[in-house]
Amino acid sequence: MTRRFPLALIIVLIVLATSMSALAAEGDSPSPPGIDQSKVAMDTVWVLVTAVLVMFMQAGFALVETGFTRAKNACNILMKNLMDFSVGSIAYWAVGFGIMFAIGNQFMGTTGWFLAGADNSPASGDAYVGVYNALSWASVPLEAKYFFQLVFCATAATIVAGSMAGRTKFVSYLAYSVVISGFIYPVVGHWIWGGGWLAKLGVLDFAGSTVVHSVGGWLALTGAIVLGPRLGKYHANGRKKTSRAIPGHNIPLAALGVFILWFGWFGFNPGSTMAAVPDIAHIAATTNIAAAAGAIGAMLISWLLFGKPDASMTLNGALAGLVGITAGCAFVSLTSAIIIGFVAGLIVVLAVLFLDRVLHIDDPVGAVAVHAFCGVWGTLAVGLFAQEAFGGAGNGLFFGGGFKQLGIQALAVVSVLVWCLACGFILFYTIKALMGLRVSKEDELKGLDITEHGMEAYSGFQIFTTQ
Amino acid sequence: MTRRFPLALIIVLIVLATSMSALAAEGDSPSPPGIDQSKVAMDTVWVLVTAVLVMFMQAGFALVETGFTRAKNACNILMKNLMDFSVGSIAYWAVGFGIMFAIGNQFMGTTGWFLAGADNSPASGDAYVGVYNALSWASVPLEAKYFFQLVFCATAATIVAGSMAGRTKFVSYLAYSVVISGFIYPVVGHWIWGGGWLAKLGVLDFAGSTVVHSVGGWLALTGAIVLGPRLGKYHANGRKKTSRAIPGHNIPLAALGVFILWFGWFGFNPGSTMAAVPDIAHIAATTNIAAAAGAIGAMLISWLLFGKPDASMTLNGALAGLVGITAGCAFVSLTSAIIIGFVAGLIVVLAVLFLDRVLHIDDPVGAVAVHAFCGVWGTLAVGLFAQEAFGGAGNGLFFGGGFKQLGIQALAVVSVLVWCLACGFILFYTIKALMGLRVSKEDELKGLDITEHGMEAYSGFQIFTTQ
Amino acid sequence: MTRRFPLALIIVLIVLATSMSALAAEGDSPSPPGIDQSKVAMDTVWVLVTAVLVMFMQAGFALVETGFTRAKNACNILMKNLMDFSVGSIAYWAVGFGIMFAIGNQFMGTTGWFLAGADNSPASGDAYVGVYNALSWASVPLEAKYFFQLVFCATAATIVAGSMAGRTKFVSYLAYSVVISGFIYPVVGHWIWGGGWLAKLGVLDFAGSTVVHSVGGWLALTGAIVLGPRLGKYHANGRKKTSRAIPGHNIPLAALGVFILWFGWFGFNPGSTMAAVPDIAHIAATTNIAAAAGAIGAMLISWLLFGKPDASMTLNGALAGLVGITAGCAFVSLTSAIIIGFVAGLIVVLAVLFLDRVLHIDDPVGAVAVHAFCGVWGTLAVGLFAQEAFGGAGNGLFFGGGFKQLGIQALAVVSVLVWCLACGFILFYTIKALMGLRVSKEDELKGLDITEHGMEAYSGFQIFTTQ
Amino acid sequence: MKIIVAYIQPEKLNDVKQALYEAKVFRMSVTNALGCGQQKGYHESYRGVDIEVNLLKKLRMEIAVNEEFVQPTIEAIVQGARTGQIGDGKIFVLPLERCVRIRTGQEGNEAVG
Amino acid sequence: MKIIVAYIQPEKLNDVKQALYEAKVFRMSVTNALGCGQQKGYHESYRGVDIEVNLLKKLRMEIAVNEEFVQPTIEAIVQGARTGQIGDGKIFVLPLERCVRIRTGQEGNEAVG
Amino acid sequence: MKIIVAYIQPEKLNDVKQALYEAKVFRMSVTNALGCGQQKGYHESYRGVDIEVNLLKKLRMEIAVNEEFVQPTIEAIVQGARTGQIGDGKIFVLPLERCVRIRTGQEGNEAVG
Ligand SMILES: Nc1ncnc2c1ncn2[C@@H]1O[C@H](COP(=O)(O)OP(=O)(O)O)[C@@H](O)[C@H]1O
Ligand SMILES: Nc1ncnc2c1ncn2[C@@H]1O[C@H](COP(=O)(O)OP(=O)(O)O)[C@@H](O)[C@H]1O
Ligand SMILES: Nc1ncnc2c1ncn2[C@@H]1O[C@H](COP(=O)(O)OP(=O)(O)O)[C@@H](O)[C@H]1O
Repeated sequence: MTRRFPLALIIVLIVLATSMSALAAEGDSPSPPGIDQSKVAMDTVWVLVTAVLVMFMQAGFALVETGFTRAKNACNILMKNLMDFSVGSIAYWAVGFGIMFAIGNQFMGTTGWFLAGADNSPASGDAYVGVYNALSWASVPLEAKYFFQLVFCATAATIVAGSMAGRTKFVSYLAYSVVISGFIYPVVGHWIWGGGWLAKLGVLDFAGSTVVHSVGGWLALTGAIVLGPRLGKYHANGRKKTSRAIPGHNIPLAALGVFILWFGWFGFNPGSTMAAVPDIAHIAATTNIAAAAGAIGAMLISWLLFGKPDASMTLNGALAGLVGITAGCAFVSLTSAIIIGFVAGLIVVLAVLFLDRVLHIDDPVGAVAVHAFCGVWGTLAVGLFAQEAFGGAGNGLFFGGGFKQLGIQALAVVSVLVWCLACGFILFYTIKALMGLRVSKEDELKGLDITEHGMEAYSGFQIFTTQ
Repeated sequence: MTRRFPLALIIVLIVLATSMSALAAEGDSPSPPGIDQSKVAMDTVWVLVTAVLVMFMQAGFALVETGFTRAKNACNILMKNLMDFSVGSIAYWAVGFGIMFAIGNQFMGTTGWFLAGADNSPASGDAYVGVYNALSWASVPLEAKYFFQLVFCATAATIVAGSMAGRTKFVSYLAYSVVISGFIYPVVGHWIWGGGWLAKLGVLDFAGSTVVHSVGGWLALTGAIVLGPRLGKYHANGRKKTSRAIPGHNIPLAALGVFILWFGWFGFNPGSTMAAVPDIAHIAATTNIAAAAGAIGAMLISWLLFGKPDASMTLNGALAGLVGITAGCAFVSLTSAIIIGFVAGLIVVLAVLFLDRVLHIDDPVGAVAVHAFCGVWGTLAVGLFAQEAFGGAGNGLFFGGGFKQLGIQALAVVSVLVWCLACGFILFYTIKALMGLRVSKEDELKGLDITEHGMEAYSGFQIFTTQ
Repeated sequence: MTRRFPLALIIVLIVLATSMSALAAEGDSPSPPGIDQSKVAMDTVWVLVTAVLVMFMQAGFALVETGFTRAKNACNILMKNLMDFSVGSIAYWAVGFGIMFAIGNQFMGTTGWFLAGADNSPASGDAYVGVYNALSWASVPLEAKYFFQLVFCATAATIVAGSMAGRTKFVSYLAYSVVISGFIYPVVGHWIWGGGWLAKLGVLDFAGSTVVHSVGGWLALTGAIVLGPRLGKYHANGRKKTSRAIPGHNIPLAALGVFILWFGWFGFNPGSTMAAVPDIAHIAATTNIAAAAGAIGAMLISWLLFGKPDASMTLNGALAGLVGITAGCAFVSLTSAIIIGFVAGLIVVLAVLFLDRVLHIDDPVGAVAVHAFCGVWGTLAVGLFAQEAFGGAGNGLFFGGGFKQLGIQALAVVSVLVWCLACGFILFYTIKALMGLRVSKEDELKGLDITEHGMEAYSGFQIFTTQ
Repeated sequence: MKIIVAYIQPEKLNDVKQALYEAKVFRMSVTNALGCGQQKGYHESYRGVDIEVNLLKKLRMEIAVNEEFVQPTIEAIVQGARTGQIGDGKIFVLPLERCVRIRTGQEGNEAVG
Repeated sequence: MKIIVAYIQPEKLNDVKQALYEAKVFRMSVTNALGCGQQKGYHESYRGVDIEVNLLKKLRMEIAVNEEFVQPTIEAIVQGARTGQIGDGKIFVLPLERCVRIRTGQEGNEAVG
Repeated sequence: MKIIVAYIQPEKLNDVKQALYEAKVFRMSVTNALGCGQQKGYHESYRGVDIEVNLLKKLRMEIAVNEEFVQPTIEAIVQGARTGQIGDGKIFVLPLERCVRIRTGQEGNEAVG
C-alpha cells in the first residue's frame, strides 16, 4: 500500500480546491440589461448540445483505444479514459480555465481560479465585464463556456492514453492527467485562443488542430518514448530491429469508437462558433467530407502498400481527416476540405509506418500519427487553403494570400511542438523518478487488468494470451 | 404454451387502449393567439433534443446491465431493456401520463387518459386551458411533454432489470413493467411533480433523484428480495453465509454503457427545465462535475478498501454522482456539486458492500446502491446545499436555511420509500403467485438466453460456463 | 494486384470531381436582405442536430449488421459501412444532390453539380433564387440542406450491406456504393421530394419510407439474389431445400445498434421538417410509439410462431415500426402510429420467414424484410391512416378520405419497386461481369476478414469457426 | 502412472474440484469442450430457423496421477459430478509412460504429484 | 478400448459427424485447437506489420471406442474430412485402459458405447 | 510412436516453438487450458468480493513423434519453457499406437512426421 501514496496528493488537491472555492463568492450572475435573451438562449442551447457531443467523444476514444489493444489491458484503458475526464473536470475548473482564458500575461492567465472570477456573462462584447475577457465574444453563461472548453481539454488529455496503452502504471497516469488538464494544455490554449502571443500574431486554428490535437499528440509521443515499447513489440535481429504486430482484440468496438468520434466531431467543429450562426452548416459539411476523404485516402494507400485495404488504418484515416480539417473547417471550401482530408489520410498511414518501422516508437493506437502529424498538417493547411469568402479570415497561399499566414501557422506549430515536448519529457521523467511510470515486466505480461485492477474484462471468454 | 397466457393480457390491453383512444377526439391543437412562436419553437427543440438524449440512456442501461452480468444471460437482459421501454411507451401514454400530470386529487391524476384530455399547449401559464395543468408552465406542445416525461418513466422502469438480472422469468418481467410505467411511478410523479401532496409541501427534486431514481432503486430492491440471490452467489458456511463473486462478462460494454448514461444525463438534468433558459448551463456544469467527483470518490474508496482501484465500482461511482446531483443540479453551486458527487461515490461502494455482505441481497449490477441509496442522498443533499442564488429555491442547512427544507426532503424520501416497498412487494408476490417470478434452477444454470429465448448471445465464441 | 484496377476508377472520379469543382465559383452566399436571422439560426441548429443524429445511424447499421453475422466477417462489414458513407459523401456532393434537388426535368435534376449551382439560401420561399428550388421552402444554408440530405442518402446506401454480408467482394461493394449514392437513390428522391413526377401527383412520404428505406430494401433484395445464399445456408434435401440457421455472433452489439438506430430516428423523422416548428413534437411521439409497437408486435408473433420470444426478431421489429412510421409520422395520430408500428412488427417476422423459407433468398440481417416490406407498408399506411388534422395533408381511407391517396401511394410504391429492381439487377450483373461480385468459396469459408482485409476482428479470442 | 481424462458438466467443476481436494489430488488441467453423447441436445432457433444443438458444452479435465491415486481420483470425480441424469459424463484412463516437471527436470512419480 | 484423437479442419466438422453417424459412432468430444503442420500458414497484417500465422485453427476430436469400432471410426473420419489438400489433418490412436460412465458407474466396453 | 502432451505458460509459446523448430519438430497442436498445480493462483476481486483464481491460464501442446524424437522434443520444450519458477508446467508422454494422415491415408512413422 505504500506505493499508493500519490493518491494522497489528489485528495489533498481536491479538498483544497473545494474549500478554497467554497470561500469564494459564488452565485448566479444577475443578467445585465440590454442582453438579447433569445440569442443567449439559442446560443446556450447550441453550445451545450455541441459540448455534450464532444463529451461523448470520450466514449469514442475509450473504445478506439480498447479495441486496438489487447484484451488483457481493456479494463485499464477504460479506467484511464474515465478517470482522465474525471480528474480533468476538476483540475480544469480549479485552475485550467483561468490559465487559459482569464486576464494574465501573454503566456498564461493568472486570475479567475475556480471559475470564481468576476464575470457578467452572458453579456458579451463591449458589455462584458469580468476577468475571462478572452471569451467575451461569446454570449452564453460562464458555465457554458467552462463546460464547452472543458470537453476540449479532456480530448487533448485522453489522446495520450492511447500511445501509452498496455504498460503504464495507473497511478502515474492519473498524476500526468492532472498536469495536462490543469497546466500544459491551458497554456497552449491561452497562447492561441486566450489572447496570448500567438493569438496576437493572428494564428488561425478554428477548433483546435493544434491547440487540442497536436498538444495531445506530442504529449503522446513523449509518453511513448519515455515508456519504451511494449514487451515483444520489437525484436532485435542482430543489429536490426524488426517490428512485430500486436493485433487489437476487438475491431468492432474500435470501429464503433470511430463512428462515435465522427459523430462527436460535429460538436467539436461546428460548436466552436459558440453561437448559433448559419456558418455552422458550412463547418459541418467540411468536417464530414474531410473525414470521408481521409478514410478514402488511408484505405487507398494501405491497399497500395499492403495489398489489402487495412481496416484499422482506414479507421485511423477517418480520424486523420477530422483532425486535419479541425483548424480550417470554417475557412476553407468543400473542395479544399476534400483535399485536406485526403492528404491527412495518406499522412496518417505513412506516419504510423514511419514511427513504427523507422523510429521504433510503439504507439499502439496511432495516437501520434493521427493527432500530432495530422494536427500539424491541418494547421498548415489553413495557410494554404484559406479563402476570404469563408469565415472572412483572409486567403491562404493557394488562393493568392501569399506566405504570410502559412508562416504564422508554421510558427504556431513549432512553438507548440517545442512546448509540448519540453513539458512532456520533464513531466514523464519526473513521474518516472518519483513514482515510476511503467509496470513491471511480469505485470505487463499478465496484463494490467489483473495486476492493476484485479479483474478481467471478459470473464468466462476463452482468450489466447500468448503475447 | 399454456404458461404463455399472460401475454393475452398484454394484447388485450393494447387493443383496448387503442380502440378506446381511437374514439377519443384526437387532433392538433390550433395555436391560440398570443403565443411567442419563437420561444415555443426553441423550447420544443430543447425539450426534444434532451428527451432524445434521455431515451438513449436506455442503451446505456442495457449495456451496463449486460456487461456486469454473465454471457449466458445477455440476450435476456437486452430484451428486457428493449421491452420495458416498449411496453412502457404504451402504458404511459394510455394511463401513466394522466395519473402523473392530469387533474385529479392529491394522490393521483384521474383524467387525461390516452393523451386525449383537453389541452391547448403550447399555451402556457395563465393562457393554458386543459387537464394537464401540472405542466402548464412549459410552453411546448403536449406531445413534447408526453415524450419527455415518458423517457423519464422508462428510466425508472428499466433500473429494476439490473437487480433482477439472471433469474427472472421474461413474461413476469413484462407484467411488472406495465404496472410500474402505468401506475407505481406515475403516482410518485404526481405527488412531487404533478401538483400532489408532496409538491404542495415544497419538496425540491429538480430532475428526479427521488421521483425517478429512488423509485427505480426501491423497486429493484423488492424485486431482488422476492427473487432471492442467483444460484451460487452465497455459500452457506456453517451458520455464516459468504458471498461469492460472479464477475461480469464484458466490462468494455459496461463502460460504454456508463459513458452513454453520462452523455444522456445532459438531457436528463438540463432538459428538466423544459425550456431553453440560460440556467441549463449551470445545470450541465454541476451534472458533469458531480459525475466526475463520484467516479473519483468510488475509485479512491475502492482503492483503500480492496487495495486496487476497482473498475466496476468506479463506473458505478460516476453513475452515483449523477444520481446524487439529479435532485439538486439547479439549486447548488459547483463546489457543492463536487461534494455531493464525491459523497455519492463513497456511498455507492459502501452500499454495494452492505447489501452484498451484510444483507446478502443479490443485486448483480448495483442498481439499488446506485439509484436508491444515492437517490436518497441526492434528495437530502438539496436540503443541505441549496443556495438561494441558484434557481431561487431557498437556502439549505449549510447556507443558513435551517432544517425546514431538509425535513421536507426527508419526508419525501420516506414516503416514496414506503410507497415503493409496499407496491413492490405486493406486485412481485402477486406475480409470483399468478405466473411465477423465477425461472427453474436448471434454466438458470443453462442461462436465460437459451431457455427463455432459445438463442445465444455470442454464437461461436468459446466461453467457460462453469458458473 | 491486377484485380485492384477498379480502384483506379474511384481515384479518377475523385480527382476529376475535385478539380472540376475547384474551378466552379465557390464562396459564401451573402445573405440577402429580409431574412429572419433568428429563424434561420434556429432552423439551422435543428437541421444540423438532427442530421448528426441521422449520421450516427451509420454506427447503428454497422453494429446491427456486424452483430447478426459471423465473427469471421466482422471487419469486412464494418469497413463496408464506413466506406459507403465515405464514398457516398463525395458522390452525393458531386452529382447526387444535383440530380435530386436541382432544376431539371420530371425524371431527374440536371444542374447544380458539386453544390456549385446558383443559390441564395437561406433565403426561402419566393425570396429564393437558385437552382435547388425543390428545397427552396427550407430556410437554412445550402450546405445544411446538402448535409441533411446526404445522411439520408447514406442510410439508403448502407442498408444494402446487410443483405450482401459475408460473401461480397469489397471492391465490388465500393463500386456499387458510388452508383447508388450518386444516381439510383437521387433519382427516386427527385421523383418524390425533388419536384419530379410523383411529387406532382401528390405522393406523401414524409421522411422516406419509400424514398430511403424501400430503395435500400429493394436494392438489398437484388443484391442478395444476384449473389446467391451464403455457403451452407440452404441444404438441398432431395427436391426440397431446407434452411439452416447461421446465428449472429454478437447480439449485444446488434442490440446496441438497434438502440442507436432508434435514437437516430429522432433525427430522421422530426428533422425532416427542416425547421424548428412545433410539429416536431408530434412527429417524435409517433415515431417512438410506432417503434415500441413494432417491437411488441414482432415479439408476440415470434412467441406464437416459435414458442419463445426471439430477440433478433424483436430487435428487427423495433426497426420495422420505425420504417413503417417514417412516411406517415407527421400525418397520423398516435393511435394510428401504434397500429402502423404493430402491423410492421408482424410484417417483418412474416417477411423474414417468407424470404428465407419460401423464396430461399439469404438476407443475413433481414434488410429486405425491414426496409423494403415495411417501407411499402408505411407508404401505403399513409393512404389509410392520414388525418387532415395532422400536417394538413388530407384524410386517408380510414378517415373518410377515400381511395385516392391510397392509389397514389401504391403508384409510388410500384414505380420505385420497378426502378430499383431494374437498376439493381443491371448494376449487380454489370459488376459481376466486370469485376466479379462474390468472393471465392475458399475465401468465404475462411472469412472475409482474413481474405479481404488480412486481419481478424477478435484477435486472441477462441472462436469456433465450424461454419 | 496414468492420465485420467474426464468429461463433466461445466457447472459441476467446483464440486469436482472440492471432491478432488478431499482426495488429496491438487493438480489438474481443464479445457472447454463440446460433447455429444447419450444426452440429447436442445433446440435453439435463430430468426425462425431451428438449430439442433447436439454438441453440448462440457469440461474436459486431465489429471496425471500415480497408480495408487487412480481409484481415489475416479471416485472423487464420480462423487463430485454425478447427478444421475444423462449427460453426467465419462472418465477415461490412459497409460502414462513418462512425466517431466519442466521447472526442475524431475521425472516420474515425483513429477506427477 | 482405444481413444481416437483426430485433428480436422473446422469447417469439416459437420461432414465428419455425418460420416460417424453412418458408422454408428454417436459419442464424441470436440475441442478448439491451433495446429501447425505441413500446411503453411497465411499472412495477416496489422497496421502495416506482417503477421505470419502458422498456428491454424483446427478442431480436435476425441472418441473412445471399442476395438471393433476403431477401423470404422478411422475410415469415417477420413471420409468426412479428406479434401486431398494439405491441412486435412491427422488421426492418432491411443490405448485406453479404463472407462467409467459417471452417471451409472458402469465400466469398460459398456461404458464406452 | 509417442504422444507428448505439455502444459506450458502461455507467454512461453513462441520460445517453445522456436526451440522445437531447432530440434526439427515442426508439427504440433495447441489448445487453451486452465491449470491448477503447485503454483498458487492470484486474487482477483469483483465489486469487493474476492475471487481466488486457482485455475490459471496455460497452454496445452500435443505433439506426436517417432521414438527417436521423444528425447529431443522433451529437451526442446524444457529449454523453451523453463523459467525456474513455479508454474513452468509439465510434460507427459503417452504411447501412440497408430497414426493416420487423413489427406493420403499414410500410416505410422511416415504419417507422424
Ligand atoms: N465414447 C466417447 N468418446 C468421447 N467422449 C465421450 C464418449 N462418450 C461420452 N463422451 C463425453 O461425455 C459426455 C457425456 O456423455 P453422455 O453419453 O451424454 O452422458 P452419460 O454418460 O451420462 O450417458 C459427452 O457429451 C461427451 O463429451
Ligand atoms: N505430429 C503431430 N503432432 C500433433 N499434431 C499434429 C501432428 N501432425 C499434424 N498435426 C495436426 O494436424 C493438422 C494438420 O496437419 P498438416 O501437416 O497441416 O496436414 P497434412 O497432414 O494434410 O499434411 C495440424 O495443423 C496439426 O494440428
Ligand atoms: N498431475 C497433473 N495432471 C494434470 N496437469 C498437471 C499436473 N501437474 C501439473 N499440471 C499442469 O501443469 C501446470 C504447472 O504445474 P505447477 O505445479 O504449477 O508447476 P511446477 O510443475 O513448476 O511446480 C499446471 O497448471 C497444470 O496445468
